Amino acid sequence: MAVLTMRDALNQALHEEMERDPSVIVMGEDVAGGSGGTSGNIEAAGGIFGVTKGLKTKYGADRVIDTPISESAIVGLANGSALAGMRPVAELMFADFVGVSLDQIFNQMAKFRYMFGGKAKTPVVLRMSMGAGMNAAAQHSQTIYPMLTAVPGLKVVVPSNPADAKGLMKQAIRDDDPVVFFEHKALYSKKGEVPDGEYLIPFGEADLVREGSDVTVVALARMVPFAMKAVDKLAEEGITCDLIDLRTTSPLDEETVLESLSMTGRLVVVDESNPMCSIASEIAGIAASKGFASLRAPVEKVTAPHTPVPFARELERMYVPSPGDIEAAIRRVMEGA
Amino acid sequence: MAVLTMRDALNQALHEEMERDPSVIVMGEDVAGGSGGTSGNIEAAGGIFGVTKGLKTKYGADRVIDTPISESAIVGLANGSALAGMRPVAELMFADFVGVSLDQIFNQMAKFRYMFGGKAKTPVVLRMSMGAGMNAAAQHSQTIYPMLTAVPGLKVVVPSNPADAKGLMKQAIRDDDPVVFFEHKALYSKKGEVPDGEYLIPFGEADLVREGSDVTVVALARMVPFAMKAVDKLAEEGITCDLIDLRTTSPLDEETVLESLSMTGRLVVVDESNPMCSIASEIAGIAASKGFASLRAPVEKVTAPHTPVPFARELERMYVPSPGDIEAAIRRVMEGA
Amino acid sequence: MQQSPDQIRQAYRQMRLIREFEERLHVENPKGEIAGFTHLYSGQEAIAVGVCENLRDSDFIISTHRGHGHCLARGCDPKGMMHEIYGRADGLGKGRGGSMHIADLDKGMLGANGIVGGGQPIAVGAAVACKARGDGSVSVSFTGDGASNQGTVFEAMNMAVVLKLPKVFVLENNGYSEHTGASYGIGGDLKTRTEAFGMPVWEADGFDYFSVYEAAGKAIEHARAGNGPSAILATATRYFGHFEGDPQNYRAKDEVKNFRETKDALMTIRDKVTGAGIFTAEELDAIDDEVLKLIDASVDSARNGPTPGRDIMMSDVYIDY
Amino acid sequence: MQQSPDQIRQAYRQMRLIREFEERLHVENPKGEIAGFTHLYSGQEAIAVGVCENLRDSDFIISTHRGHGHCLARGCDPKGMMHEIYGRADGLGKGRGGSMHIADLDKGMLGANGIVGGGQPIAVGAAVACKARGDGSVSVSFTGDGASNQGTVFEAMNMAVVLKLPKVFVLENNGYSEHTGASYGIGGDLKTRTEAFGMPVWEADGFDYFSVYEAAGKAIEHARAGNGPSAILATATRYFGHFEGDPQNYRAKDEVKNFRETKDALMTIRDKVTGAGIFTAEELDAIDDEVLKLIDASVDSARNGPTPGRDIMMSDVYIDY
Ligand SMILES: Cc1ncc(C[n+]2csc(CCOP(=O)(O)OP(=O)(O)O)c2C)c(N)n1
Ligand SMILES: Cc1ncc(C[n+]2csc(CCOP(=O)(O)OP(=O)(O)O)c2C)c(N)n1
Ligand SMILES: [Mg+2]
Ligand SMILES: [Mg+2]
Repeated sequence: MAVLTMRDALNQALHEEMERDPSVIVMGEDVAGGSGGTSGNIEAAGGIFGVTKGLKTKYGADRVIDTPISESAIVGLANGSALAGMRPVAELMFADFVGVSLDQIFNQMAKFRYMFGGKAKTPVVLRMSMGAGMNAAAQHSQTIYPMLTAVPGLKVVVPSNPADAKGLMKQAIRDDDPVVFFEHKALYSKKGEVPDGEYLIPFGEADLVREGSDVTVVALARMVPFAMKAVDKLAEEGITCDLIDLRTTSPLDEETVLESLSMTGRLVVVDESNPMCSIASEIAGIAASKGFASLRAPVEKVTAPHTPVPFARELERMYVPSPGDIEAAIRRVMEGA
Repeated sequence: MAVLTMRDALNQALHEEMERDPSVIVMGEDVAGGSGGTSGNIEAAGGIFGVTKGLKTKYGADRVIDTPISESAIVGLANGSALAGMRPVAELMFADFVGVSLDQIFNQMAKFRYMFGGKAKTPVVLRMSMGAGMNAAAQHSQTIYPMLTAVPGLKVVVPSNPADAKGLMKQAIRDDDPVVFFEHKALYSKKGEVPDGEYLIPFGEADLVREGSDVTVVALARMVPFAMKAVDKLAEEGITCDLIDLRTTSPLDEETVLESLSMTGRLVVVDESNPMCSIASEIAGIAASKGFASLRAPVEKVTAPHTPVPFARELERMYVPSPGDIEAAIRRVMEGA
Repeated sequence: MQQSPDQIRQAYRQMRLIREFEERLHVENPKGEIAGFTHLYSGQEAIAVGVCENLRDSDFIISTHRGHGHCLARGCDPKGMMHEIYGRADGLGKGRGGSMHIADLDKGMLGANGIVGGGQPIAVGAAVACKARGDGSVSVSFTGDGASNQGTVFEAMNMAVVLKLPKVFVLENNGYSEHTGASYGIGGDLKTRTEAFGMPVWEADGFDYFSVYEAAGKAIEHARAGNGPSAILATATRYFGHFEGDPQNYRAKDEVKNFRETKDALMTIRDKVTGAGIFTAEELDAIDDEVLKLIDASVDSARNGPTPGRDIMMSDVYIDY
Repeated sequence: MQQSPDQIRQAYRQMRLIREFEERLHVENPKGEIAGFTHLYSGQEAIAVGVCENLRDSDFIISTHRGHGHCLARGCDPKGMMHEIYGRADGLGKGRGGSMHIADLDKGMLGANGIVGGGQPIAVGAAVACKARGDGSVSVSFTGDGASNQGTVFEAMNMAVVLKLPKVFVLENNGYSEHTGASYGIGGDLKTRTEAFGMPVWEADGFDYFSVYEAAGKAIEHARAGNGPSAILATATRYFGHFEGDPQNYRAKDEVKNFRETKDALMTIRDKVTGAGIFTAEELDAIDDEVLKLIDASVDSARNGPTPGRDIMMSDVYIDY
């Protein structure tokens, strides 16, 4: 096992899969960079966040495709090449750019197989960076996974650490269904141990990252390390939590959540999204329906507020649910019953 | 009071508001129709569903603007003209076309005021038809209000009957915030009494359309008449329900739901959307958090399945939650506690 | 007419098949058995067939909301299509897609598409696969005059040029975008706008199979030879309303009648072929008979086809979930 | 040079203001006090100022992610902007928008925009309002070479032509779209592509204020006179990276240096103005001093500005909710 950043773990997964399978291709704005430039550098960028570094140098311009700023056409490239037998990995630089490409995502790739009588196969991976943490403001910081989790036909991946990012990316590329892969910007530089070579994580299996008996804490992406902080702190006081990292929101591992809830009776859901119709809403709703018999206290939803993502450092910090917010919610839920 | 279809009630609201306020303008594909045609008819359509009938004939081409098929530019027309002082009512023929215009909705109109220091005012009404019921299949039948309810800065309206449609449309046009107005295709031809002239319904006030003591049933749009059928049928057996028509999902009238729940202790939420991250999830989640103390039985969520909307009559009928499904859910929730 | 009699017979048969398929749907539709929106292609047959007769099995096409003609021209099974339009469990889409979403991946037919402008970026993607294969295969999209104003179509054109893909854009100007005349919504003109992306555009008479065949042949050859994308622009008309039930208040009274009488695509090909002595009118009539029987049989079969059930509603959302 | 000395002084001052604003941000940025993405406009000053000096109070402009230059040229308060860039509670956006979202509705400045291609449809909407007013006001959008490939931009151009709106598209070709050369992503060329929608395009030297002023003047006059939309195409360069921190691996070593030495917009206007004897170098230097003091004061003030709190985070999502 090597210690890698999430960026490098993703990069490793891409390198390994491109090496393994010649039908894997990569496309997006500046996934290589330098095309049409004056330096002669054929890979001037390697992705704006460095996730696609080295791919063009190694696999060439036919498999690593720089594109104009045309997100609908980028996702279209992925959709059509997938229908025609390739395994495209397309990049939307920022998740917020679903705004200019949603049709290709939710009306096209998600629905082909269903509408076309079960014949179509659309093995697209659509990567996008998401989340607050870089003060990139309202149009470059959103966590729009709830919107896409709602769409039947899409699988949705939300890794929280480098090892998962690698294992889930390799699974995503081999998966025959369309996968939307969210990469949290604030996690790219976080390091962790990453298994070498062949390492795949199946979708729909949440990870129990902390075990405890008092409260079930459900989190995803950047909220997992934040929740860890809160959970570990409370453990010192003797309040112990199951901490569940969802890893994928579609499929959603309800079983693991419900099983934990049946032991703890208390639930805190942590989601960086805006509150309404969020993953927090979804999990809380599941608790109210399928988990009702277990529930001993009001569910606590810890989310961003119902506001756009603000720019200033102080504001963004307030906006994003913090370890302190999570800790407070766990305490509240302990008092609740 | 006249008896009108929802289509005509909406049309009346548009006529009245255009008459009242010269800054109200209408735009979209075939909102008039006939431009560039060979019949010489300057209003060959009046909207594909007839909602904008008579407007161009009465108010002229400057205020009733036929557009090319360019949904991003249509919403852009609304956004820019609103920023510049008009009150545009723009039409997306089908809600599914947010796919090709989402950016202007969720990154632009929703966020101007916040990003721009509170100076901008964007009084757009964005009308769109939604829902199953016409066998229009997967790309013309979706109920995407959860996706937009999640977006801070948007108000979201989901009327269930002609009177509400009129009162909410007039409010929407006068409202200074951007409003997304969902018109259920299967309701356009439904009739109801509609107050004449000045009639406004404030946002964020749900309507208690049936009163009862056993179960709280929350529904919206076409699910309201379906739920009425189920509730009325069960009333004959002595099972009585509060039936709450949300009318707007943003703002969401939590108070009315929670107050009812505090009396009944049982909750059924009916939502035509796909299940995940839906309004059903949201309301169920609210019950699990703020309504927990009242809750005596597992919440029942009645939604469409996690599938695209299928085409065939039999399939679409199965897809849409039915009065029978709602009735069954109410019975289950009665057994649950 | 450098085509062999067999080629011409096939083209004529395909055009007749489309014509009769659509004319029959126009008759059946008011009876109430067919659900949803039905957009008929009658009047434009020469375009779909003129293009598709140039294609090989390894090529791809993608269609629009008005897809029956393109599907049939590409060789989709008329019976499977009819069953789909009637919402049957054994239709091409198992009754889940309907008229607007007919596809057959086995035929390289990537689907009709209910979103105007939805297909073009996908077809560009298929062209990426064609190029990667290196076997000279091409990807073709059909685009209406109205659709030509959708941002995604411009992006698709530009992308195809930038990546120099084997992609052919077929622009079908039938004069209307729903209830609006084509000229109203188009700033500039289609040919100049398309050429401005740096690709050649060949014009064709959309009523004349031979004209379309020739223009499409040039475009497809251009692509197969590795010269990148191009377009053909074909003008025709649609005989019926935008969708079945459209009262067509935007059209002059005799517009369609005049087209039918003076320009009709089937009439045109018949006149040319009989005039050149390739086939007799009787030989062509025999093809018509065969086609009519096939359509009769398809409708009968579709009317009595199996109703889809819950298993069909719930399946094929994912391959594995 | 038919402009009055006052006009020229104002133009020079605005260009200097942009230049120094940006050069100073480039110095301040590595110090870590400025959060988020900062896209600098240095090198393109003549374009923003050449356009905006033609405008009236009732006109509208909309900008891009690279918005400082357009904001300043339109008369936004440099101090309010600097406070915003530093995330202060009394910045133009109350610290909620930052560099990428500076706007001032009171100045008809409809915002910088973080979405490439996001602004153009909005500006077309503002043109609808201009037309409705009937006071000859116009709406102007700025569009980069990279942005010109976004579907929304094509739609906006077409819509403006179809509705014959008083809309001016300013195309700024600075040679790069992030890390990619402009030529790579553009099928055809910007001028032909824009003209193909049926609007005139005037070209300008984007380093030369007078050239841009003249081209923009024609376009704006065209719009004011009710002749519909048009465009100007101005070519310049950006002196800094795409965003602050960009190592610019895609650029030849001396590219920027050469531009600075041979084409610089401030140098060009100074040479012309002093050469024509309108102002002396000393007079212009005095303007420079004034500007530098203003920037100093703005940065000092911004660095010590009030921190936004929870009330600011929670407000202005709606007017009434
Ligand atoms: C994105 C989108 N916008 C609008 C529509 C509604 N619509 C369906 S067909 C059509 C007109 C298309 O005109 P054209 O491209 O000329 O094709 P034709 O119908 O003439 O074959 C419209 C507006 C749609 N289906 N998708
Ligand atoms: C829809 C969208 N796609 C991509 C981006 C990322 N992005 C920001 S600026 C930029 C390049 C823009 O190039 P150009 O239009 O030439 O403007 P310039 O940066 O040269 O001023 C890109 C790709 C974005 N912000 N929005
Ligand atoms: Mg047409
Ligand atoms: Mg540029």
